[in-house]
Amino acid sequence: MMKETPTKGGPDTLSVLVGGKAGAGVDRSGTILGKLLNRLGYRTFIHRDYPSIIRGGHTFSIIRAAKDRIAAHREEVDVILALDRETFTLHQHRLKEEGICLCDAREKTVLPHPRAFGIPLAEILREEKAPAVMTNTCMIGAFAKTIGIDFTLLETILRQELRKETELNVKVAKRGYETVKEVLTIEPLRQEILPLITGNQAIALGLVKGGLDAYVSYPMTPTTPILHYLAGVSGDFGLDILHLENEISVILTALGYAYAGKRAAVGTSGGGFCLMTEGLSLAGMAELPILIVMGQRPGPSTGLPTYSAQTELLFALHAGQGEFPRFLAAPGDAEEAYYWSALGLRISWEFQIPAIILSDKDLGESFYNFDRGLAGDPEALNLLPEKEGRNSSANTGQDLPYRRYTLTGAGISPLAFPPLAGGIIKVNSYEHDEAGITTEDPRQTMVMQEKRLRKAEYLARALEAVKTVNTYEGENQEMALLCWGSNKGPCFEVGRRLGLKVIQPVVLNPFPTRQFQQALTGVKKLITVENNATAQLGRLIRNYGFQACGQILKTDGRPFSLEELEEKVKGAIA
Amino acid sequence: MMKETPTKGGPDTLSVLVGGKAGAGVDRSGTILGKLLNRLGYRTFIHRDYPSIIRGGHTFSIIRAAKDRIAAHREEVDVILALDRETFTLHQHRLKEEGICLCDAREKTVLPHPRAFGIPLAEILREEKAPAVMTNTCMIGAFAKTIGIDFTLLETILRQELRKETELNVKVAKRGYETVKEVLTIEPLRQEILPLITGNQAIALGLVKGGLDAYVSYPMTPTTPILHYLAGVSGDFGLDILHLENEISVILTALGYAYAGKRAAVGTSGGGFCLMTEGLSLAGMAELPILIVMGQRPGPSTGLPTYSAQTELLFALHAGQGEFPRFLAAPGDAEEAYYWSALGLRISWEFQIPAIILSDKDLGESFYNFDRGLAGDPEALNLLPEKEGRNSSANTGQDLPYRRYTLTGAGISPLAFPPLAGGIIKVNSYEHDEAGITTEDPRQTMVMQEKRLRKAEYLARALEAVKTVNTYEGENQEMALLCWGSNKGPCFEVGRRLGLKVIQPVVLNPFPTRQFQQALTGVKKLITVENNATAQLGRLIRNYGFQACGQILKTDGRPFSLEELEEKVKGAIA
Amino acid sequence: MTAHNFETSVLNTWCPGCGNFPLLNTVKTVLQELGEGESPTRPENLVLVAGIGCHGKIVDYLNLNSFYSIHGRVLPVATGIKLANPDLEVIGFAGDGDAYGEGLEHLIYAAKRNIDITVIIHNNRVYSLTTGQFSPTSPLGFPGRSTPAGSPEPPLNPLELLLAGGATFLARGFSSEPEQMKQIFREAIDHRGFALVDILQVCVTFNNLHKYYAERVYTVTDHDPADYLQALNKIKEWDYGAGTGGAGSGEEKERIPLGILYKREAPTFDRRLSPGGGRSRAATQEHREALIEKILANSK
Amino acid sequence: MTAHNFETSVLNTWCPGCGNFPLLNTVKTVLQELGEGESPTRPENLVLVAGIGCHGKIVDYLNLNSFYSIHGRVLPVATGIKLANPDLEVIGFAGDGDAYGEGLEHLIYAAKRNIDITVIIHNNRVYSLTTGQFSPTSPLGFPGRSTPAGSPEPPLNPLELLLAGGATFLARGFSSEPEQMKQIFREAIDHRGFALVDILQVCVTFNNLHKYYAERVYTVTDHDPADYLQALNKIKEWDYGAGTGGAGSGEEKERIPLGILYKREAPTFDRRLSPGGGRSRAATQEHREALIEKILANSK
Ligand SMILES: Cc1ncc(C[n+]2csc(CCOP(=O)(O)OP(=O)(O)O)c2C)c(N)n1
Ligand SMILES: Cc1ncc(C[n+]2csc(CCOP(=O)(O)OP(=O)(O)O)c2C)c(N)n1
Ligand code: SF4
Ligand code: SF4
Ligand SMILES: [Mg+2]
Ligand SMILES: [Mg+2]
Repeated sequence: MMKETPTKGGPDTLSVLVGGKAGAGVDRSGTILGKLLNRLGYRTFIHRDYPSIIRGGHTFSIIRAAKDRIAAHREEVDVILALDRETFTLHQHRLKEEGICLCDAREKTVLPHPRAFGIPLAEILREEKAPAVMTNTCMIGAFAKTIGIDFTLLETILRQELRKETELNVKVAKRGYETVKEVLTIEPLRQEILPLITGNQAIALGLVKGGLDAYVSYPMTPTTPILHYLAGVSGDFGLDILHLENEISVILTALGYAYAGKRAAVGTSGGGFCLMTEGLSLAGMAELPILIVMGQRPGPSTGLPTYSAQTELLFALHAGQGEFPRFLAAPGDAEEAYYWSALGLRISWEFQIPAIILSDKDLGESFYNFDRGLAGDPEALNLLPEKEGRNSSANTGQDLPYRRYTLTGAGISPLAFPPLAGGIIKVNSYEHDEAGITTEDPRQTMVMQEKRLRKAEYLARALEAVKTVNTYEGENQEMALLCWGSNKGPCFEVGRRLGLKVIQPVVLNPFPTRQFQQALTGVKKLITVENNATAQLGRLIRNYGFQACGQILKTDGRPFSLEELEEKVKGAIA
Repeated sequence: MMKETPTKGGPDTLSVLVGGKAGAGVDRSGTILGKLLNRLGYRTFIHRDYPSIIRGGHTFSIIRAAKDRIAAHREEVDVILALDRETFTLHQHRLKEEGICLCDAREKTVLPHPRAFGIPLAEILREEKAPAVMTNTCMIGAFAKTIGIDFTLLETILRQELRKETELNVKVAKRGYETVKEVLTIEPLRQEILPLITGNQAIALGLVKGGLDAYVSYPMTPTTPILHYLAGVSGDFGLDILHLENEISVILTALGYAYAGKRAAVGTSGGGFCLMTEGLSLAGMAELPILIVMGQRPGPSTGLPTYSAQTELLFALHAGQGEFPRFLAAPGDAEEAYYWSALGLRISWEFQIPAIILSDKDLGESFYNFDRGLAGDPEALNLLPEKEGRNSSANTGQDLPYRRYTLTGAGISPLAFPPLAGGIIKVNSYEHDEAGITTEDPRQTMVMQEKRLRKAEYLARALEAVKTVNTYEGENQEMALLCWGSNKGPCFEVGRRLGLKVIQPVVLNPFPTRQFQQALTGVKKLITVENNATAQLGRLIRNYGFQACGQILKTDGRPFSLEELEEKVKGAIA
Repeated sequence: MTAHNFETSVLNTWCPGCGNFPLLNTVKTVLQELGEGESPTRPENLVLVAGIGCHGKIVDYLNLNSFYSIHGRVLPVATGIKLANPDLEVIGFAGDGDAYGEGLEHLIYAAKRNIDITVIIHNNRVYSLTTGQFSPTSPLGFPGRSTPAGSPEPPLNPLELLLAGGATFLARGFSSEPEQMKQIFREAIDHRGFALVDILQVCVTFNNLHKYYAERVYTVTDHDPADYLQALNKIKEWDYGAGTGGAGSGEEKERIPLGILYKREAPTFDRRLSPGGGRSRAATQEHREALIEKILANSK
Repeated sequence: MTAHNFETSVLNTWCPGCGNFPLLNTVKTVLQELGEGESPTRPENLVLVAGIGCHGKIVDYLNLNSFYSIHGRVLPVATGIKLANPDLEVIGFAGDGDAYGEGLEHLIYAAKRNIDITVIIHNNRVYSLTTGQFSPTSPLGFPGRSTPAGSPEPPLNPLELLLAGGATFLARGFSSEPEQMKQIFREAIDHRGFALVDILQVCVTFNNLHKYYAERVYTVTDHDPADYLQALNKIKEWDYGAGTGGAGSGEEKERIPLGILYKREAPTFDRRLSPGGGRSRAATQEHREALIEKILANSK
């Protein structure tokens, strides 16, 4: 609002909620509103809440703009754009006292709110012969005016975002714009305007950056958008996009790609991941690279398909029979999603191990600003010093005969692909010798198991060179919040507000023990904040000799709002 | 041997190794030899080692007989029955100095061993027009004579074990019997003769005891014998035995049985378990009872199909998306296999949760004595006091309408089955309300998740009433071995020999914290003994605040022999 | 006894105009009438099994026993229920992604085994709940969200596949023809053995083929569903857009036969399982425990 | 260049007399000859994929590129390899339990998509490596170890199923007729598209049908594999023991046709994937990275 509420972390400029029935374009409205505020130079974040319903259920987005980097939503909002009455009923408690509500003129009389502005939406649409779905465009027009945005900016964004019936949309927006007057002024900020993308898009771009050749998938919320996105740009990037018959086929086909030397990634959620676990174990044994994007949502089973959770950490760490190294990172925002997807793919190929990017619905489907500078260069890290057997080119430089599982110091064998003139490449799901031939010999078995597990040690060492544990250094260094994944946003912001330290391990396997230890220096009280019922990260760190003494858990599928988390943290540290 | 080697734990009477090519009847010979010694009143154990080959690979069994209860094999043997030369070559190092070796007369000249006895096997077979596979029967005959067993006892056992061509077998055995003379005398022992059964058979019988209606499976070593066994006795027991198209179908079909009120169990190994994890999660959400026998073998992936491992503890504990309670027991011998399979099935039904019996190839396929008295009564335990909502009968006694997920104190809802006159039974993989109708409501989600997780607490409490952690109280109470599953046998015997305490938790989830704590009383040094590379139990106990300070791990697929384990333990405690 | 109320109070969230509405209504009528005939099937003896997709919601809307299964797994669940209690009338509702994609194998095995259940496929030829990807029966070139440039594979003809798999009852309906659906559903449920009904269910949001179908469908007449070759011909008459390069390309108007296309009698799995394989169920727990002791005694 | 040695020094552990021996030898000959023709396929361009079962061991015995996959998953692996590099000649070896049971769905989808690979099924009609259970193609009533009283379900006719699934090349061979296998394998490999060869492979240990087959098999002559109906007839001529109540019941002597039963040309998946869907591969990593920056710049 105009009179900004100064907060410790920087002024919160505006929180806008747009809501309506599924299918009414709420999501698209959220994006347009977000871009609008983003273009004014604000740091923007969009939280999206929608049910597993194609039409009719209630859905809403909260667009938040602030001066500083944010990645969380507030409970409280300044503006409600109510595409239907239910939106107002469900969310009116969020509206600040001085907040405003835009609604259809016919609802105006019904909504008892003093600052409700009725827009003659139906009338305008009728006059413009516009379909009902343009209600939201019209309302966005009105909103732009209310907060004093120049129509040309809105028009630019509309033209960018609405590729169908663009002219009519612009017209309808203009009509909405003209129905109201400026209520408050949002001053543009003089700072760099950053891209605004979803976590899923960041993952997709990261994979391409990491050298992706093929994305293989079967649709499953919340990773389906990666499939859609990459399918859309596959022509430009020269990617194979395969939507196959089921998740078993997905991972096995991807492993076929890997065998033939092409970098493949797959994406799924819990149920599909279950079906991939046998292939995951095969990747472990055959030493085939593969990257799995595993998007969490509340379970067990089908659960709440379109909501969020952090319940698969331990499952992902232990999935698949037998013991084999895997890389697992849980990025906390778009830059991390990009960086670790790219680096994860590289790691998978350098170490010939499966890599898992553990995402969740909130990370995947929220919009985040993307700061190139913060994202870092996923190619900067030298994963393995040459002499220790770094060798992932087809030209193995070795004397023939080629042996796929040649024993080396780091356990990493030369990786070649067919056709290899004069060489034979055998991979095997059975225990095998260096040439890839089946064995049941006890000594051979031990040697090969050690070989594979050795790679984890080298990987852990290599990862020492990059930041695997993020911290926010609050004034109070004795009290710390522990978080992972999409909880980074709320925790960092609450930590900043309350002056607490915040610790967020991004890499969860191999566990960055040293960096975690270092982050804990001076911390007396560690509170884990997680979207699950059993504090999975809290349990995991016990394996490495650390312990959280408090836990703030949430299991309703919704992310922490800042207010909610702040209150709980205050309670926990009291 | 005649001059028994007295050991602390009781005299080891005899260790016999029989070996030959896969398909030559080695396995059957082992059983006959075991029964022979068992009938003399000895406690008997048979370890079986065979490759994943139908014909031709080397396979052997070690039959061990002792005065006291045993469940482990020795490296050293007294007798080798070499069905082929390779057997002698591979195992001669095991033969005690005063040991003997029976072989084909033609090999006699080749085998340089002073106490090798050549039996004219080929000659006898030719004369009796017996097929080559009867070589082993002939050799068993000779063996019986060498150790002074009355032929009538052998004949009884042969008639019991060999249902095909019985007469010819007996004749051939007799001919073998007559070719040699008594070399040493095994005196019968005057103690009760106990049944000698495999762990798999014990599991199968336990399931029937627990009220099994249907066993649904897809063959996979090492649990295939359960399928075979139950298929064979299904007519007598009135069981449905289903061998379906794959493991996904197996678990889902079993859940269909559960919904309709029939107790179903499934059996598999790592790869098949992977495919069942999605169904496991469904069982968690829909609160459908199911018992899974999960037989471990070395992985990752296809690995060593016919050998043994303990690598799936953490996978089994965390498998399936979302968080839900599960029961998991890892029995250590036949009695425990029987008891916990029966009780596991009961628990699964009383608490409407999945139960996992974590077995392994050594537990499943070794022969153990079965002591009725030790096995205990799986029905004795009162799992839930009536007032807390114990209710698993169709007649719910509630006022209609029936609601499948009625909230109760213990989280356990009345369980009814169709047809329920006047009532409707809805189960659901989505999050749901009490009636089983899909919901995405945040509060409802939390309430139902808590309801399900509450059952674990009540289960943990109920299990306080039974022994979930076994201990062997050695003289040295400060030094303890920690083990699970089939390592019970070797650890208890080595513990006894070295006077160390041994702790074996049988129930691993819900973790029996109190009993484990109690078992640890006075223990200063805890060494975990496991057949895996990462000390999975050692890691698990850290979650509950305990810690092992040493580990003895074995990853070659073979069980610890007593000598091997003893040496390692000595090293570890030195 | 008061009449059973088939309705639940659950808010229906299918899109207005969705073909699932007439399908639901028809099912409701048929099941209601089932309870009224000469040898009535009481509502409590009905069990519905659903997969995950828009179609699956049908079980939330029917006040009947139901098992809302996971994606692709209607068939094994239905199989388990039927085998556990053959007196139950088990009806499965699955999507095309669900039954012809994710879990196709189970469908073929249900046909092979002739499990005595009825399965209704809400074949909208698209993945709806996941917002519009091509499905196993989408025409070649379908521009779904995972295949914006057109799906690169021809569709399956599920009826042809199941005929080859051994199904004993195969029919096709159209969601805009409730009367015919009703007849088909009735006969499918009456059929002793595995009955599959492929319903061309219009998805107005992601694949609105209402007009396309309306112009092409016809009901088979003079058709002997017991005649394998006639059945095969009818089944192959329309190929789900395998060769057309997309439904609605309109080059030539294919005809889409509706009705009961194939039907034969064969022993059902539950009856085949009985004779040799146990299932006596007479075996009391006491009897079993005595037997356990006997087995142990003989294992010495 | 010296000739490639196709042998490995691995000890062969198949049972003496197993039908896998002639199969292996024939494959070896065919692959050897492939390297000698006019446009030879070099050994390094061959990739073998195997499932888990006795059959799978074949890849240990051949000194060629191979991917020893997991049970039931020959097809997706082979698909991935072929799509990743269409220049490779990919040949799958699967068991009947493997391909018609555990992983049947993948097989049908490989046919549907017309993936340009060859799959050879070691159809011994039993699960051998797991010591003798009935399989998807065991005759009704087969007394396997999981069905001692006889299997309660009729077999699938895999060729009929795959014909319905859209396969473009279907053939049947017999492990005791190596010359014919050789011809079939050659043509199957030559075929542009999905080729499935069902080999009646004798398992001497668990299902010795050598005599049974020898008395019944014949090679199709005067047969036009391009004619769908002729193909269907030949394929249905023998039903794998669906109605006989068990192979070898001997009541009447069925005839078992061998040879190439069906064959047609159709676009392969890799070619269909190309036009719209990317695969330009021309896209260099530099180009891609520039594009990423452009996309980001446009996301403001
Ligand atoms: C194992 C698994 N994979 C993916 C999904 C996600 N999913 C839910 S519904 C659906 C497709 C639905 O398509 P269809 O079966 O045709 O049903 P419709 O929505 O069209 O009725 C998918 C892929 C899932 N729930 N489980
Ligand atoms: C997921 C999974 N389930 C079960 C098994 C165990 N298994 C190994 S081979 C086999 C059956 C082999 O039969 P088939 O495919 O016909 O091959 P054959 O041995 O007859 O050549 C099975 C069930 C496995 N390896 N993986
Ligand atoms: S998306 Fe399609 S199938 Fe789903 S409810 Fe809407 S119209 Fe019906
Ligand atoms: S068991 Fe059968 S298939 Fe396997 S090697 Fe022996 S004969 Fe061949
Ligand atoms: Mg559909
Ligand atoms: Mg087979």
